[in-house]
Amino acid sequence: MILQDRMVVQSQQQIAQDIFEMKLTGNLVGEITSPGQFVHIRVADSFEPLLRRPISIAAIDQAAKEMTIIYRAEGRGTKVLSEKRSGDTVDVLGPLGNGFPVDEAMPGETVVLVGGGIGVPPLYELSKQLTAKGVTCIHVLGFQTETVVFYEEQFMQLGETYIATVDSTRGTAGFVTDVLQTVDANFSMYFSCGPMLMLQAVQQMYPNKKGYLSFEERMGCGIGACFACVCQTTENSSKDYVKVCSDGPVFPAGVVAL
Amino acid sequence: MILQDRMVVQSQQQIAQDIFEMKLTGNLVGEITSPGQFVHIRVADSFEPLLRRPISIAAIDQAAKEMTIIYRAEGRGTKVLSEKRSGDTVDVLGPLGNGFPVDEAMPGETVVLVGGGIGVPPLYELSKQLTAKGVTCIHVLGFQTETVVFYEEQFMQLGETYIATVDSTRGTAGFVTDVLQTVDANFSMYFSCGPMLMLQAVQQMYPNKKGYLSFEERMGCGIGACFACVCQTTENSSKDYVKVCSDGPVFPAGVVAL
Amino acid sequence: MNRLAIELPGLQLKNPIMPASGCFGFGKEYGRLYDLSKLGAIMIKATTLETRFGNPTPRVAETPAGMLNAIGLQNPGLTGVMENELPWLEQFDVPIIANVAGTETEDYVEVAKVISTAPNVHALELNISCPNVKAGGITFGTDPEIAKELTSAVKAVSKVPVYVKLSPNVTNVTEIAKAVEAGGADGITMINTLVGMRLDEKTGRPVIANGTGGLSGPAVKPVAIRMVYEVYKAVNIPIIGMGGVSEVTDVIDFLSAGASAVAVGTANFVNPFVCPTIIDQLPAKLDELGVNHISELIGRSHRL
Amino acid sequence: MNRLAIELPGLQLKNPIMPASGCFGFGKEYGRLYDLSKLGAIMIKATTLETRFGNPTPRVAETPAGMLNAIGLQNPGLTGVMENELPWLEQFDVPIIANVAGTETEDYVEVAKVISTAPNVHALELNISCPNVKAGGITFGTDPEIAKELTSAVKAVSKVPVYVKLSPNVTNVTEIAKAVEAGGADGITMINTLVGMRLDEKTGRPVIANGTGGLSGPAVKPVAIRMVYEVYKAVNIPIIGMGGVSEVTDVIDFLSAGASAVAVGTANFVNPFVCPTIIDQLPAKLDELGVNHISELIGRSHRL
Ligand SMILES: Cc1cc2nc3c(=O)[nH]c(=O)nc-3n(C[C@H](O)[C@H](O)[C@H](O)COP(=O)(O)OP(=O)(O)OC[C@H]3O[C@@H](n4cnc5c(N)ncnc54)[C@H](O)[C@@H]3O)c2cc1C
Ligand SMILES: Cc1cc2nc3c(=O)[nH]c(=O)nc-3n(C[C@H](O)[C@H](O)[C@H](O)COP(=O)(O)OP(=O)(O)OC[C@H]3O[C@@H](n4cnc5c(N)ncnc54)[C@H](O)[C@@H]3O)c2cc1C
Ligand SMILES: Cc1cc2nc3c(=O)[nH]c(=O)nc-3n(C[C@H](O)[C@H](O)[C@H](O)COP(=O)(O)O)c2cc1C
Ligand SMILES: Cc1cc2nc3c(=O)[nH]c(=O)nc-3n(C[C@H](O)[C@H](O)[C@H](O)COP(=O)(O)O)c2cc1C
Ligand code: FES
Ligand code: FES
Repeated sequence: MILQDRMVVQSQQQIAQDIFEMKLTGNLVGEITSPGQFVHIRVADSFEPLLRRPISIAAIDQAAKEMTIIYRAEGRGTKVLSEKRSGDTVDVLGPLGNGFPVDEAMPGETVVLVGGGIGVPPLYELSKQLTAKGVTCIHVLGFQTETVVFYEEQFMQLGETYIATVDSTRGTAGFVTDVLQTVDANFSMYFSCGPMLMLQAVQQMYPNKKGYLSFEERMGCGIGACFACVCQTTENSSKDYVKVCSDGPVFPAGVVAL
Repeated sequence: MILQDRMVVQSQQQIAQDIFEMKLTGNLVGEITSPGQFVHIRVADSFEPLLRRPISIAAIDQAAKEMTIIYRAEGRGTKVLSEKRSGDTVDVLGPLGNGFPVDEAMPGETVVLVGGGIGVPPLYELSKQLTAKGVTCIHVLGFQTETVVFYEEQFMQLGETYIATVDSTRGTAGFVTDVLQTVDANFSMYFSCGPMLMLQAVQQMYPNKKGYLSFEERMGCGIGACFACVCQTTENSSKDYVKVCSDGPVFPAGVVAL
Repeated sequence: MNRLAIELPGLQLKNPIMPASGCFGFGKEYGRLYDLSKLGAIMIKATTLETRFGNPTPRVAETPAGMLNAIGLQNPGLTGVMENELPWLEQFDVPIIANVAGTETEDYVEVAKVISTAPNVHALELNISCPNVKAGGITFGTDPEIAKELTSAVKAVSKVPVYVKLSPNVTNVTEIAKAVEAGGADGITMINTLVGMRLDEKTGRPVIANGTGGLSGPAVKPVAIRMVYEVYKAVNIPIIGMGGVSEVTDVIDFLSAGASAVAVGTANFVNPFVCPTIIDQLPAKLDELGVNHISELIGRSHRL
Repeated sequence: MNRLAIELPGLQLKNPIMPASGCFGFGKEYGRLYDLSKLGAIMIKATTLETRFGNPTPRVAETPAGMLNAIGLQNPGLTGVMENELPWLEQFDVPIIANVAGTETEDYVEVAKVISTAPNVHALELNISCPNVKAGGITFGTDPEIAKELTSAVKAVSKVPVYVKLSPNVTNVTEIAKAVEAGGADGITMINTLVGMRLDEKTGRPVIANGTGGLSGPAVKPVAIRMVYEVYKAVNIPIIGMGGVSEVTDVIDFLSAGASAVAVGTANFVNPFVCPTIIDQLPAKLDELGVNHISELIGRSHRL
């Protein structure tokens, strides 16, 4: 069920340049069903900024009713969010959308998780759940530059982790696809979240693999009512269009027209 | 000189129903020249609420570079202000306007200070400065009801203090004028700040006394440029109109058309 | 007695609060969050004769205290709405106001004729003011003569009362209001969005793929209130007011200016429970204002 | 080379930033806060033939991300401005744009004739769009024919280039823009305020004594950008853009949409140092955008 929850900030920490990690507690956590779902955050009670901000759920601790989000404070709204301190409350709507299908990967299989920039966060909870059930995860994470790399260690604890930076300041020089060239193609499926161009490249690289892509689109309502976040589908799709917020944000590769 | 100062909140305390006392430090304090001046406060960096809020300076501590403001948190802006905690900063423009002329009262004289509601705060610093120079101050303070009475003790420490409440829950039943009927008319001048109707009544009551009234008007700029806060003057005035923000907020009785 | 009940042509409203067209889809999504029977009415998303996909994305952009949208009237078309959307809404005890849009007069007439026969459609809202479609839409809303003719044409075929939705992008809104009244409109809904634009700061490119979009939200409320105030003085048919309503006090403002009911648009995105919340807060607000029945507030700004 | 210099009819601007008319008085107050020579230009408060006291108070009201004002063109009249205000401004190295208002064409002509002879007045801004006066003002700005005639009449007597200030309260702003261009305008300034209203929540009474007021501030920026964008395509004379400018990125947006310079109104009240702050931030912003001279940004949204 979707809740509008006044969640309590447990911690707020800057973990890379402009990148913040925030832990929040509330009943909403109990409703989360899959990694890759997101929340829609009202950063202030003011009318400016007005709209909620969609942010992925990066980690869940059901026992503590706690979830982690990781976001880049760049625009007006996320900057306000980054000023919250522990003890403050935040108006959170969620969980929203359909996440990655953890059930699709079987114990013993190897899968690849490909993340770019602020597309990396949802892959963390995904990897936690996959590795917990015995799936081997290879993480390929792309960033602009060294200073914005985050969660490298956390991912390493879950499995093989490769970093790529566009300006070659860390890990492989270039894009996630440059790393993927070197990854043994003997995996059963891939999961990816990041900028559109990256999703396109990844999907193109593995035309015959099962894959799940998480999309971003500007949102109004976040629940499927306003038709802001609509994407055109490919001919193979049964629907004429999909809404990223309620049909997605995760879609099987090949559904959304790229 | 008028400064735009990022002042630091030293303390914030609720002292009556919806009434807050806030202490702020900054260089602006060094520029304050008289009690009754005010500051223009931007309560948030957001565009909503947009305009600054004019609030009187209620007390000054030059040594600590600290000033006190006392305000009612009722509308959107003052509510946001009331959520500031010590350590936060606030964008303050000031000191603005011309305050009460402390020099006009001579040591040994008795004067009456008449305040109503949120017009009471500036009278506190005024009384402190007057009593410090040996002027005897009688304070007549009117409030709606008992729960919104504030600073009674502080005023009592400076001189005789009478409270009136409209609903007769505290002190004299009725208005400040009901108290004034009972005050020995043998004083040299009066100083007043409060709602327009109160200022009118007080001025009418003492047509032959020297008096100084502090006015309120909706403001834009707060510094005299936008013509938002203009008041019509009486025939006896040398000017056609006055601006509350820069010519006032304090005017000798008889200048502003009531 | 229900202190919040309002009666308007075709509409027995248990309260004067309804979601605005395009901000509530066809109810399904919000229906998962609360009981839609709580609402005074529902203005469903614009229905056109044919299925429309709408404009390319991005379709929305945030602005100071507002937002721009250029959805472009995406909807499943008349048949889709008649077959899938309206029947689903029948389970709720709530009158539906069907927002009708088109490119030609004939489109409006065709949609109106059919959709007004749906059992739960109690009124139509003619969208002559959508700024986000290349043809039709707003052009019908800026010329009084054309607005009047369209209103008459639709009135001639509609089985239910017809409200006309006015555009704020005009020099003289009362002129259009009077024209649609003369054309036989049973009521007016206003305002639709103001045409606006946001540019990407880095590239200078419009953020909205369509270029311009419709401005809504708290930012436009002062314009909406002014226009409702003016139109109330100019016509004798009721007004459903909207534009920036986010809180219970906004409802009071619109009623005071002359609206008989109020629609909530953008605020649904900010607070999905805004409509039921406002409805719950209204009785206490009436007490505070010393008003027995909410209808006493309608047009009170004109009686001071 | 000065990367910020812009040349416009009558105006050698060292940078494209100037305070908007009515938001800066005649400069004295802000002149106490910083050196006015820093500004690209100053648009002084509207000057009318006779002294005007203006409207009763309250004259301003806050709205979401905006404000309403109904000052009512209070000013010391032509003689007062010529004798007391303009001479004082001569001490600064800054061109003055004199905002001219009136009730009849003759008023405009009379004021223009005299004020354009002041040594530091380098251009006039015809205020045909003030929504806050009962007669004149906005009526000149909503009818293209009248706007054109007024422009011609003023052009005939003015010693300096004439800019015409457009109202956003029109169905078709390009029509008016083309009309004043045809009337001989040397440039356009836009936008003036949108007509709006705020009601007191308790009483229902308009907060502004005048009833309606002009809406300005960040809330109106999307409308202003859209109109500048449209007018840039329609005319061949330069535009000075305004409406909600508060930050350096807003300036970039207006230039991108087609403005050659930018005026800052309401933001002066929020941050009295906003103009010099923006001016100081512009060079770094140009670097960030990879632009050598600010003029390269003018109209870039149209060249994508
Ligand atoms: C399903 C989903 C999950 C996301 N998860 C994350 C995450 O975990 N961490 C993270 O840092 N970011 C995430 N994003 C992107 C994030 O929503 C934007 O970075 C953020 O909304 C920008 O807000 P702002 O206040 O910084 O920028 P502003 O420029 O002030 O934003 C203005 C408006 O544009 C919207 N907007 C701007 N950029 C984007 C974008 N890339 N996608 C969608 N809307 C945008 C904002 O929501 C807002 O409505 C996600 C987006 C989606 C759709
Ligand atoms: C010179 C001066 C000194 C003042 N000193 C004090 C003080 O020491 N303590 C105190 O509590 N109040 C004081 N006030 C009144 C105070 O400015 C208002 O109560 C406050 O601005 C209301 O803001 P809000 O956010 O609560 O209300 P909102 O309703 O959100 O305000 C909306 C707009 O109206 C303006 N406004 C509303 N009420 C008033 C008012 N009475 N006077 C002027 N503008 C108003 C606001 O500034 C704002 O621009 C003073 C006013 C003036 C002019
Ligand atoms: C995303 C969105 C979609 C809209 N779609 C429609 C529509 O289909 N038909 C219509 O008449 N109005 C439409 N509108 C306008 C609203 O119904 C309403 O008139 C306007 O948004 C002002 O109200 P608000 O400020 O409460 O949003 C839409 C508005 C938004 C924000
Ligand atoms: C208090 C105030 C007074 C104004 N007075 C005038 C005026 O005298 N003449 C004029 O042409 N415009 C006047 N304006 C309009 C501004 O010059 C400007 O066009 C408008 O406010 C939009 O810009 P902004 O959003 O930056 O304020 C006034 C605006 C305000 C807020
Ligand atoms: S954001 Fe409203 S439908 Fe997806
Ligand atoms: S508030 Fe602007 S002149 Fe007084």
